[in-house]
Formats: sequence, structure tokens, C-alpha cells
Amino acid sequence: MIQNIVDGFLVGSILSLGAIGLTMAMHMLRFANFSHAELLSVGAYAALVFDALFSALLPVIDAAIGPLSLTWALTLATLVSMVITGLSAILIDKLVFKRVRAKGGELSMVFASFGVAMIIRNILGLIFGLDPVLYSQEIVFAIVVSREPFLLVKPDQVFTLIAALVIMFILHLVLSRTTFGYSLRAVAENPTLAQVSGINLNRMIVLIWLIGGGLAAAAGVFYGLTNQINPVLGRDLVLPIFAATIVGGIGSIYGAVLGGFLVGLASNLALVILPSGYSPAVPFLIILAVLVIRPHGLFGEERA
Amino acid sequence: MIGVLSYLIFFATVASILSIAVLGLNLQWGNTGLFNGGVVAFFGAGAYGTLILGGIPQDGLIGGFQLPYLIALFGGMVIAGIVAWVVGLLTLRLRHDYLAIATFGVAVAFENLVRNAAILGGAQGIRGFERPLRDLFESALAYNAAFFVFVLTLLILTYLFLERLIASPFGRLLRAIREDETAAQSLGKSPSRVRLTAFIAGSVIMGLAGGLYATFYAFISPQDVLPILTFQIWAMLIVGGAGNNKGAVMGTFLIWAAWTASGWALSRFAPLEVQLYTGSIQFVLIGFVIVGMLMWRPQGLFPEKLVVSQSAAAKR
Amino acid sequence: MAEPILSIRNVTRDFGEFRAVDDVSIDIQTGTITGLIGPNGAGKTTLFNVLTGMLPPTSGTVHLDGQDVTRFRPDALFAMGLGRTFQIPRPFAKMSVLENVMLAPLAQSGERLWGPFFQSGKMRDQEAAIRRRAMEVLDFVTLAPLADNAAGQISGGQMKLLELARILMGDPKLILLDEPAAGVNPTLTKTLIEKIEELNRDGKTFVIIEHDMDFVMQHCDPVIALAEGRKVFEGRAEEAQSNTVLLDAYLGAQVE
Amino acid sequence: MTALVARNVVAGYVPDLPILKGVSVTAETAKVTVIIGPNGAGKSTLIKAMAGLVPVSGGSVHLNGTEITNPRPDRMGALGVAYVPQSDNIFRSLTIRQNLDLVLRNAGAEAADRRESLFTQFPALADKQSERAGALSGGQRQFLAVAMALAINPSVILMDEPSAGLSPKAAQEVLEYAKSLTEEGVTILLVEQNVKQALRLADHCYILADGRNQVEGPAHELLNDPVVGQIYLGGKRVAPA
Amino acid sequence: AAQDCTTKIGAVLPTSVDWGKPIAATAQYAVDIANETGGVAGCQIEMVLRDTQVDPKVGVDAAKALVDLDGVQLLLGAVSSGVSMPILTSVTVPAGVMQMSCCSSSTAFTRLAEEGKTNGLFFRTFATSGVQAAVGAMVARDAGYESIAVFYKNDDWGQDIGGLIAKDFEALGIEVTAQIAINDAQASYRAEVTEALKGNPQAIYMALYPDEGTQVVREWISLGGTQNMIAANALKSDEFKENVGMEFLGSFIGTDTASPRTDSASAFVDAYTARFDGPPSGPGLPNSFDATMIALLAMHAAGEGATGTDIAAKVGAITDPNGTPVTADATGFAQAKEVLDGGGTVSYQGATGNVQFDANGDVSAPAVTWVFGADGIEEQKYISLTEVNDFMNSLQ
Ligand SMILES: Nc1ncnc2c1ncn2[C@@H]1O[C@H](COP(=O)(O)OP(=O)(O)OP(=O)(O)O)[C@@H](O)[C@H]1O
Ligand SMILES: Nc1ncnc2c1ncn2[C@@H]1O[C@H](COP(=O)(O)OP(=O)(O)OP(=O)(O)O)[C@@H](O)[C@H]1O
Ligand SMILES: [Mg+2]
Ligand SMILES: [Mg+2]
Repeated sequence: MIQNIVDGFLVGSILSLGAIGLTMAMHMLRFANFSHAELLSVGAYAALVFDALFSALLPVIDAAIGPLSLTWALTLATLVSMVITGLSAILIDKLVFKRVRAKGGELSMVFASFGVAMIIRNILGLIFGLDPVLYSQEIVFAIVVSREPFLLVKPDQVFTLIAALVIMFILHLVLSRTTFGYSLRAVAENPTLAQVSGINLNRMIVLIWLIGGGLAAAAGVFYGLTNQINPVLGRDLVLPIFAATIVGGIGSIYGAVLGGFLVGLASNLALVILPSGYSPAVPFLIILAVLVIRPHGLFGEERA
Repeated sequence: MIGVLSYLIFFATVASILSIAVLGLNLQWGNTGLFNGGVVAFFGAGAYGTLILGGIPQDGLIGGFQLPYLIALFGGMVIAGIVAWVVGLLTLRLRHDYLAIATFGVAVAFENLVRNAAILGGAQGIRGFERPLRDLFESALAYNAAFFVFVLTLLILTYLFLERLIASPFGRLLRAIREDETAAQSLGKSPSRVRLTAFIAGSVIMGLAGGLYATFYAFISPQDVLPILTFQIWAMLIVGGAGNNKGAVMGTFLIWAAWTASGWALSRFAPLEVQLYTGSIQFVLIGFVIVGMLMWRPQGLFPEKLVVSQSAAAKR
Repeated sequence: MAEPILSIRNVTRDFGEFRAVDDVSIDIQTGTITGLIGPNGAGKTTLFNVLTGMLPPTSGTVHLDGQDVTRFRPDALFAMGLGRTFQIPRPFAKMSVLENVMLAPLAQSGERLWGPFFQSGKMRDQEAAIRRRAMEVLDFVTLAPLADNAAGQISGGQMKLLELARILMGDPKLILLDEPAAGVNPTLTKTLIEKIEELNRDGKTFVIIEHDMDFVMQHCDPVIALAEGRKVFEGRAEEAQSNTVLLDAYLGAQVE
Repeated sequence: MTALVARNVVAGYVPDLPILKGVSVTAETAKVTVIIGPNGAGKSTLIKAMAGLVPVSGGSVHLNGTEITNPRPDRMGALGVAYVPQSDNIFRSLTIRQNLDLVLRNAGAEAADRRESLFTQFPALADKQSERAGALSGGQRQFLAVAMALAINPSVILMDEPSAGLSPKAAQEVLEYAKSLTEEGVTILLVEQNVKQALRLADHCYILADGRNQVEGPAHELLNDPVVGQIYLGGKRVAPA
Repeated sequence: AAQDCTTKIGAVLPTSVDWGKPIAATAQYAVDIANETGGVAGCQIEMVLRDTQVDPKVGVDAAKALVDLDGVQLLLGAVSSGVSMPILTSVTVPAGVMQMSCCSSSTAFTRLAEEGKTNGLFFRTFATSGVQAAVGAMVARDAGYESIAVFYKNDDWGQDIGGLIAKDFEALGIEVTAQIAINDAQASYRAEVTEALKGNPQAIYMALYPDEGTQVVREWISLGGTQNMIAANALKSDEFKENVGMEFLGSFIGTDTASPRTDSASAFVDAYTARFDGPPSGPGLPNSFDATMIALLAMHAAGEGATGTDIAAKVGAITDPNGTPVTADATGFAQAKEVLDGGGTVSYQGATGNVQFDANGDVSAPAVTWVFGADGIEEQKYISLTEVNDFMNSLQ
């Protein structure tokens, strides 16, 4: 039980990172972006490429940091990947979403995002092959934190959790201390009035994608670090991330964080509740229960 | 030549069956604004229901009642309706994305149930359905043609039913509730009742499609009720034009044709080395078709018209 | 005195700490046009929301025709003859103006799932009649030329007119109007008033929130004023004009 | 001096269906100009066209002698033009203070100072400054919208029915406040249905109908013009102030 | 004598899935071998490959198009039983086309055949799961494990084998501490692994594919789980070996239904290695190869213009235990054609052994255990058909 709960948090931190970007884009651009999870894949692969590049150029930095399987090279690669993924998100918006947005309704965007997801996923498959790859073949052993109750924790996961929390805290500062935070909500609620109030809509959109893409890349790398990387990584993560966003309430950053942890917990507690075959359904059933009680998610607001 | 005909009939049958499901979704989304993310649950309920009622008995499996085909089909629709009723009571308070994810969860749970419950066939699915009236026909082709006529008839009936329904004051009510529930309620309408009615009606239609699908293949398994089907059905509706029944049917044929033809074209024209990658390439192509469609005509092929109810329009 | 059509007893409505409506009791007599005035934020709209079942009161009761209807749902109340318009219009944006209006009548046989199939004759007759009336109503509020326009694409004032048209079409016996004239051109306002008076003569009861003092003073009796959630005045219009509290807090120096 | 000029403006929401069929309006510097007309005349459309929210397909818009036809809406503030929309003119999900801060910061102004002075001008808002604007009454919203426009210290203010929904006292206050701004050199262009009050305050008036200029003249003249009164002012002559 | 004619055969395989692509490549490889020897019944073979996307609708449509538009009389595929089954019931049986699946394991096919509904048109080179389950249990017994946790892929194959082996373990008195279904496409299998760890088993059994198998095992080991592992053939994959690491696979034992100790199996491995720059790794590759070879030989035996029914009728002539043994390569293929042209029968010694179909189109096969060695997969122990059968009977 305790183990499941701790695991839930560790897995949840990755989902939270993914969900933050998604909730921002969903709120501001008013559409459920099913291609968001593909940004995690893009990020994970970009980091993979740069990791290899940096390690080759500067073999010294290809050393694991402390007990982690993370290397300095990969850390650097992750930062680069965050930027690249953010830029890719902007590019995708320019090429596709911007045009659809100009003409179509909410649902057009949703389905365009489905199409985009399909394209990205399969192009990644064509480039990198369908087989899973790993940042490090090494298996890092979990550390026994306590014997009674028995509790195992992997260093990588703890790092991921801490890194995710740090990133979220930084984001929190940005959103609560800068006009950007208000502007975000303003654009979400009423783009026309936001423009009239002096907000540059295009710049906001670019920023959203940059942040969302960056966070997605971090989440993708963290996921790869604790699991494995393959082109369908996005497909496997899209639902948990969505669920986290929805449960937290669209538009709420804090909701997304909480939602991520909740979904992580639910997936990890699923087996305690039901036979293993049913585990995919459990997070959704919990979401259903949350929504029946709070129809707009934990922190969501009704949208007029 | 016979081959081409035979294939076309086959293709048209599948597309017609899917069209029926898309029409059901159109009633829910296009006309009522219910974002049903769990289409497969209702499609699947109809499919499993029909095979359980109309199939042959098998060891360890529930059902196999061998009911006459039409009764089994109807039974499947009823089962889909019951599922929709329960789901609707739980979820119809939700809006937009929230409803979508909740119903999606229902679909995942449904797939999980049929995958894991041995009495429902588990991952192996349910087989052994005897095709009705098969013996009356000489050849498989003739039988397929006859079955196609049957499906087409049901498609036309569904289409006419929905056209008439949405042109009626009921349709007006649906659209009003889609637009602004509070305002509709202040005009004496009961949104919760209307939403539930539309949700059940749409799901029953999906259940019909499911029943036809399962009996056409004489087989159903959890693999038939994966989320991809929900996505396909939605894509068909969006490309065709939500809110427009003609668009829904056209969209279905178009998307299904694109889906299958891209595979066919690649197998035909792509060089051998590439063929092993056709799977990925095909998905990329389909992705481009959908994205391109939405960029070119985001309202769908046939956008929703502003309609005034039928009798009113007639007098204009 | 005859039994009031609407009887509001000690209604209070809180939003968290804030008390928007504070222990208000009002009787609305059948056949009157009651004017409800008060400064911005006085709680007028909130009171309407409570009366029509959109918000539950924190305490207090509402009786319609002697029946306790506190916490009834809006659609049930409408069916009982209580209708309202919204201060900020709520058109069905993607439906035509005509459809917006045609939606309003109650108990349309075509509004049931099977109506179009098993009662189609009846339905068609009903529809034709409804449509005829809808066009009359639209004609009256000057929206007839826009009958086929999407209701979301008409001007702000036109939306207010559409609100009114819808409620006229729905034909409840007690109508609550929330600032029907705000944003409406004065010439048209005059026509509206005439129509309201005509309907009133035919037996309909009105409660009208309005800031247009000409309107209130000349056509409303009684006038009730709210301020900070409380009822601060109830009486005839002339009395209102000489009420110093009202003059100060609400009317300003500008009354003619 | 003319601050804002619309010359033969043709504009509409969809291509090939102009709502404005060549409208000309001039707002003199430091004066109140009012536009009135029946519902659906195109008044709001005109203001939106000037603010860059509706594409102008013919004619031109000039600000202080410079052509600004089809400006980017988010740049208007920087040009010193504020705009108060007729509806949906506040951010309901933000608090009142956040609503103001948003505009203030985007204008690059020193936020806290200006905010306090705005609150003294609109005490009703000060009391509720940390509540969500969605909870405001109809009239309170209108105050907030005007306050947001003033926040950027504009030299020209476009107002679309600022007094709609306000109590007579409050309406009077808002309009008089607008008038008082002209003394500081601010130009006001106003759309109003609250015709009497507006005309009493305004310097110049345009009447639009059906997307075209109908009548134009000094406000007090139109107020007393019997024909205009009959057709546009509800047929009732009102005594001059 | 090579002529200027081509005969088309169809293949419906999930090429858009990681493990599906090599299966298709292997089938194509077999076709290439046949063409090298001058083709089949005098004509070159063109394999038209269609992706099923693991979607039954798509797979059935592809099959129908191949049958109707390309006029194929032989269809290879599909992999998932959930796709093969509707193809069988709604395309190949009605059209009288022979269907040969490499990898569909569902027992539903056997029952369908027993009911006489396959018209003898269906074959598969994938042995029913009973054999593998039994051998897995045998390995556990021989290793002396007393408790074991079972991970199974939650599809028809996994459910089947997972259920069977649990029964076998119990029959042998080995405690099954947990039976954990591993669902497809899940973000993380941490919870599943944690659940299995609770029972503190001495070993784990896995009926998993490499993708989720790798994730599960890495998780399992990092959480300190035992390195005693038994796995079904699907984990026979280099990718699995590399991503887990040899240091943890020391006591890993795999099972497979495999070749008798003929040279043919290793010949296949060698030939495959030469062709693809690496040994066959990943599920279903030998099966796919044999499925294709047998089907092509049957096609040859049936002669030019043969219908599906004709071809199906000739399958027995290829897998005749009393026929001339032929190897699974170009030489063998050419030799087999000669024998068949002369009216004889052959005993095809394939990558999965000398395959024999029973009346339902099923194969039963001897078994083998294997381990990961320094340079790939090494066969450990051969368990003959009789041994397997005796052991299975002892479990009843
Ligand atoms: N949903 C809400 N949550 C919190 N406070 C609210 C809510 N709705 C209204 N209020 C507050 O209740 C008070 C009364 O609002 P109401 O809308 O009833 O005023 P009103 O009398 O209609 O004013 P106006 O003439 O300006 O429309 C206001 O101060 C408002 O801020
Ligand atoms: N968003 C829109 N899309 C399309 N047409 C519109 C839209 N908004 C308004 N119109 C059309 O433009 C015309 C003029 O509208 P506008 O809002 O400018 O009127 P107005 O003069 O401001 O009226 P009011 O006094 O009622 O606010 C209306 O008749 C309407 O049909
Ligand atoms: Mg109000
Ligand atoms: Mg206007």
C-alpha cells in the first residue's frame, strides 16, 4: 500500500509536467490538444540525439551523476531538447493549428491535433525505428528506504520528482508574479478583449507553446529515464496526461499538478482494488467519480 | 470484374455500417453538443449484445440464445440503450472535454470488461454466429450483396429518421440546449431530460451499427472495440461536417476510403523496400488527409445549415 | 386584498460572506406592473435569479399562486407560468432568430422524441401556428427582417429585443423583465412600453427591473426599491420621486 | 483639431456583406462626440472598425492626422486610444484588481499608483477589488470596463454604451466624468442609447441608420430638432439642461 | 524454367507495429528464396503486403481487397487472432482462399475447424499454447522453484498461456504467488511489478512481448526482484537481451516450440543472419518463415492456376512425415519442387522443425529451452514431441 502510494507520486510527477503544458494550451487555445503527448516523444528523442552528440564530443561529461543513471551529457541534452521541443511546438502551430484556428471551430482543432499526433508519431517511427531505446542500458537498483513498512525507491524517480517540483515552482513564480499569468487567463476567457487590453495574442501563443513544449520535453526525458523511449510513448501517455488535466480542471496549473499525482496514484493503487487485467480502467473510474462530484474538475471553472 | 464488384460491395457494407454509427454520433454531438468520447462502448454493447442473443451456444460463454436475427439485432440496440442510460445518468452533467474523458473512461472500462471476463469470450472474443438466410443464396457474392441491401436499407431508414427528427421541434430543442442550457431552462425546457433522450437515442443507433458489424464479420473481439474506432468515427463526422447528416455519411465513405485506399495504393505502387514501412507511411498519409481537410474546409464537407424547422421552412 | 400571484417571504441570498439579498419580502399582485429599482449591485438580478429557480435562496420562501415553489427548477416554474428575461442577453447563438423565438412555446408535441413520427399531423398544425405567431412577435420588436440571421450575429440591442420576443412568445402569466430597455433605442422603447401595457390589460403581470426613470415613473405601480440587498422602499411612483433616500442613492440630481 | 476621423468607412463581418456602407465620423480633440441610431444601425461596428476589430474594406481611419486604417487592436493602447466594448467588456475570471493590473501593466504604467487613483474614482470597485469580476452586477461591470479604459491614460476613448445598465445616478456620473476628461484634453467618442443624457453632455452628434450617416450636427441642436426627436429620440422632446 | 508470369499472394500483417515489421520481412525473405529458385509453378511470386494496423476492420478490408482485386488464392496472416478470425469468417472461407497464419494462437480456430467451418482452408505454424505452458512448468520444476509469479500479456495468446501455465504449476505443486495481466500501451508497469513483488516469489514466468517484457523486467530487477526467470518464446529477442543486460539474465530460461535436432533450424538461423545482419530475434519469425515456405510449396504442388482449396489440399504433401526431407533454404526449396513435380511428397524441415498439421490446421511441435548467451540466443535443451506429450499427460 505505502509502496503503491509512493510509486504513485513518483509516476505522477511526470504526468503533472505533461499536464501543465496541456492545460495551458487547452485553456488558452480552447481545444483539447491530442498531439501534446507527442511533444514528449519529440523531447525524449531530441534529448537522445543530443545526448549521443554531447557524449561523443566530450566523453568526460558522459558520466552518471551520483546514484542516478542520468549523465551530465543527458542533462545538457535535456535543456537543449526543451528548447527544441518548444520551437517544434511553435512550428506545428504555425503550420497547422494557426490555419485551422483561423477558420474552424473547436472540434476542428481537436481533430487536427489527432492528425498531427499521427503524423509525428509515425515519422518518429520511420526515423528512429519502432524498437524501444534507452538513455542508459544500466539498471539502477532501487534503494530500500524502510523495511517496515517495506519501501523501495529508485534514485532516478526521486530525482524526477524533485526536478518536476522545482520546475513547477519556477512556473508558479512566473505565473503569479508576472503579468503573463493574468494575460494567460485573460486570453483564455476573451481573446478579443485581451487584444483590446493591449495583449499581443500571437506572442502569447508562442509563449504558451514554448513553455508547454519545454515542459513536455522534460517530462519525456524523465519518462525515458525511468521507463524506455519508443515512438508510441506519446500514445501511451496521452490518456494519463489528459486525465490529469481534466481531473485537475482545465486551465488550472495547480489542478494539473494535483491531477497528475492523482492519476499516478490511481494507476498504482488500481491493482490493490481490482484484478490486474482491469487496471487500465481504474484511473478512469476514479476520474469519473471525481467528475460526478466536481463536474469541472478539482480546480476548474465553468466556462461561459 | 466480379472481383471489383465483390470488393466494392464489401467496402460499401462496412462504410454503411460505420455511417450508421456516425449518424448516431451526429445526433449526440452535431445536434446536441454531447462530446461522447466513448462511442465504442455503445457500438460494442450492440455488437456483443447481438452476438450473445443471436449466436450459437459455446462452452463457458454467456448467451448463445440463437434468437432470430432481427430480434437479436433489436436486443443489441436495447442493450446499448441501457448502457447509455446508466452512463448518461452519471455523466451528462459534465460538459465538453470533461464529458469526453468520462465517456472515454467508460469505453476503456467496457473494453477491459470484455477482454477480461471469460463469459464474454475474453480476449478471444465471440465467434460462431450463423449468418441468417445464408442458405438462400448460391454464392458468397450474392449473399454479400443481399446483406449490403439490408444494411443500406437500415442506413436510409436511420438517415430519414434523424432528418425528420432534427427538422422537428425536437431538433430545435436539441440545438437550443447545445447553445445555452440555462437560457433553454428558463424557457421551460428540461435540459437534463432532453440530453439524456438524445444520448440514448444516439447510442441505440451506434448499437445498431455494432450489431450489424458483428454479424457481418460473424465475430467480435475486444480488438474491435479499441479507442481507435471512436477516433475513426469522430474523424468521419468532423470531416463530413458535424450537424449535417448528409455530411456525416459522406465523411464516413470518404475517410474510410482514404483509410483503405492509402493502404491499397501503397501496396500497389510503393517499391518493395518501402513496403515494410507502409504501416507508418499510411498513418502519416491519413494524418495529412485529416489535417489537410481541416485546414481546407474546417467546417467539414457539408457545414451545418441554419435550419428552421421543417414545416416552417416548407411554408417559406 | 386578493391573494398575490407571487409572494416572497424573507428571502435572503448569500454569496460566501457577502449578502446580496437581505431578508426581502414582497407581494406581487395579479395584474400589476411592478417596477424594481435600486443602485447597481443592489441585488435586483440576484432576486430574480432566486425567484426563477436559478439560484436557491439561503433562506426564505417563494410562493406562486399560493403554492410553495422555493427551490423549484426554472423549467418547472416556467411551466407554471413564471418567465424571465436576462439582463445580459443569452441568445441561442447558432440558431436563427426565428428559431430562437419558436422554441419558446410550452408543450409542443413535436418536442418529444416520437412526436415527429406518431403525431406528425398535429405537430405540423402546431408548428404552422407557432411560426405565424413568432413572425408577429418578431415583427413587433422590429426583428422580422433578421428572422433568418444567426442570433449570435445581431447587434447588442437587437439581442435584448430577441430576449423580449422569446418571453412574449412563451406567454407566461407572470413575466420578470431584467432591464428590457437598456441598450434599446428610445423610439423602440416606447413601442415596447405600449406592448407591455397592452399585455398587462389582457391580464399579464409584470415585474420590471429598469433604470430608465421615465419608464418606471410613468408605467410602474407599485415601485419597489432595493439597496444593498434590502428593501428600502415600496409605494407608488410619485412617492418614490420624493423619497430623499432614493434621490440620494439612486436617482441622483437628474430627475425631471 | 480632429483627433479621430473615419472617412467613408466600409466594413462588415463577412466579406462582401458590408454593414457600414461608407460612414464618416469626426471626433474633435477634447470634445465629446456622440453617435446614436436605431438598434442594428452599425454604431458598434463603426467603433470596432476604428479599434481594428472589424476589417475595413473601404475608406480610411486617421488618428491625429496619421492614417491608422485596420490597426492591430493590441497596439491601439500604445497609440493612446482606449476602447470600451458594448458587452463582454471585462474578464470575468480575474479579480477586479487583476483586471486593472492587466491593462496597467500592458500599458507599462506604474501599476500600483494608478490603480489606487482609479479606486478612488470608482469606490464601488474598491470595495470588491479582490472578488472575481464575474460576480459583479451588471452596472458594476460597466464601471470596471470604464475604469480599465481609463487605466492607460488614453488621449482618445471609444465607448460603446457605457451607461447601459447603470442607475440614473451612476449613468450621470459616468457621462459627466467622461465630459470632465475633455478638460484634460481627452477626446471622447461615444455610442449611446441613453440619448437624452448623452446629448445634453455631448458637443457634437451623429445619427446613423442602416449603415449610413443620416443626420449630423451640434448636440444641443439635434436635441431640440423636432424631426430628429420624432424619429430617433422616442418622439418626446426633452427640455434642454 | 523461369517464365514471364507472376503470381500474387497476399500478406496481411501489422507492419505498423514494432514486432510486426520483422514478421513481414521474414515472409518476404521466404518469397525471395522461392523466386531465386525460379518461382512457384513456373511463375515468380509477388507478395502483396498490407498493413492491418492491428485493427480488424482494416485487416479484413485489406484481405478482401487482396482476394477480390488482386485475385490472390493464398493469404498469409494475420498475427492477432482478433484480426485473423474475422478475415477467416468473412473473407477467406467464403471466397475459398487458403489462409496461413504464422502467429495466431487462439484456440477459437481449433474449435471453428472442429465445427467444420474453416473448410480446411486455415493453417497456422504457431503451436497451440499448451506445449509452451507445459514446458515452462517443466523448467520450473527442474530448477526446483517452489513459488512463482506469472506475468502475461493481456491478449488472447497471453491469457491462454497464462491460464494454462498456472494450472500446470499447481499440478506440480508450485505455488503461483500472483497472476498479473500486463495490458498493452501502459505508461508504466511499476504497479504491476510491485504487486508481483509482494508475494516474494522464487521466480517469475513471463508470457510477454519484448516491448513490455523489457519494461517489466527492468522494473522488476531494479526493485530487487529475483533473477530467476522463465519466459515464453516471444521474449526471444536481442532487443530484450540488450536492454535488460546479460548480467541479469544469468538464470533466465526461455521456452519455445521448436525444431527437432535437425540442421534445418540452425540453417535458418544462419541464412537469416546472413540476410538481415543479425539472428532472427523477436516473436514469430521462424513461424512466419515456415508459414510462407509451406504455403508456397503447396502452391507449387497444386500447380498453375490453383485455387485456394487446391493449395490447401496440397499442404499435406509438404508436411508428410514420410516424404523426402527438404531443408528450409533455396536448395531445399528447389529440391522440394523437383520431388513434388515428380508426384512425390516432402517432409519440410523448417525453422520450427518438421512441421506437421493436424486435421484442424494446427501444429504440434517438440519443444526446446533456450538461454541468452554471449553472442545471441543459445539452445539449451531439446524436448522431443513424445517427452512433451508424456509430460502433458502426467499433468492431467
Ligand atoms: N455569483 C455571484 N457571486 C458572488 N457575488 C455575486 C454573484 N452574483 C452577484 N453577486 C453580487 O451580488 C450583488 C448584487 O448583484 P445583482 O446582479 O443582483 O445586482 P443588480 O441589482 O442586478 O445590479 P445592476 O443594476 O447593476 O444589474 C453585487 O454586489 C454582486 O457583486
Ligand atoms: N458578429 C457579427 N457577425 C455578423 N453580423 C453582425 C455581427 N454583429 C452585428 N452584425 C450585424 O451588423 C449590424 C449592425 O450591428 P451593430 O452591432 O453595429 O449595431 P448597433 O448600431 O451597435 O446596434 P445596437 O444599438 O443594438 O447595439 C446588425 O444588424 C447585425 O446584423
Ligand atoms: Mg442586474
Ligand atoms: Mg451596439
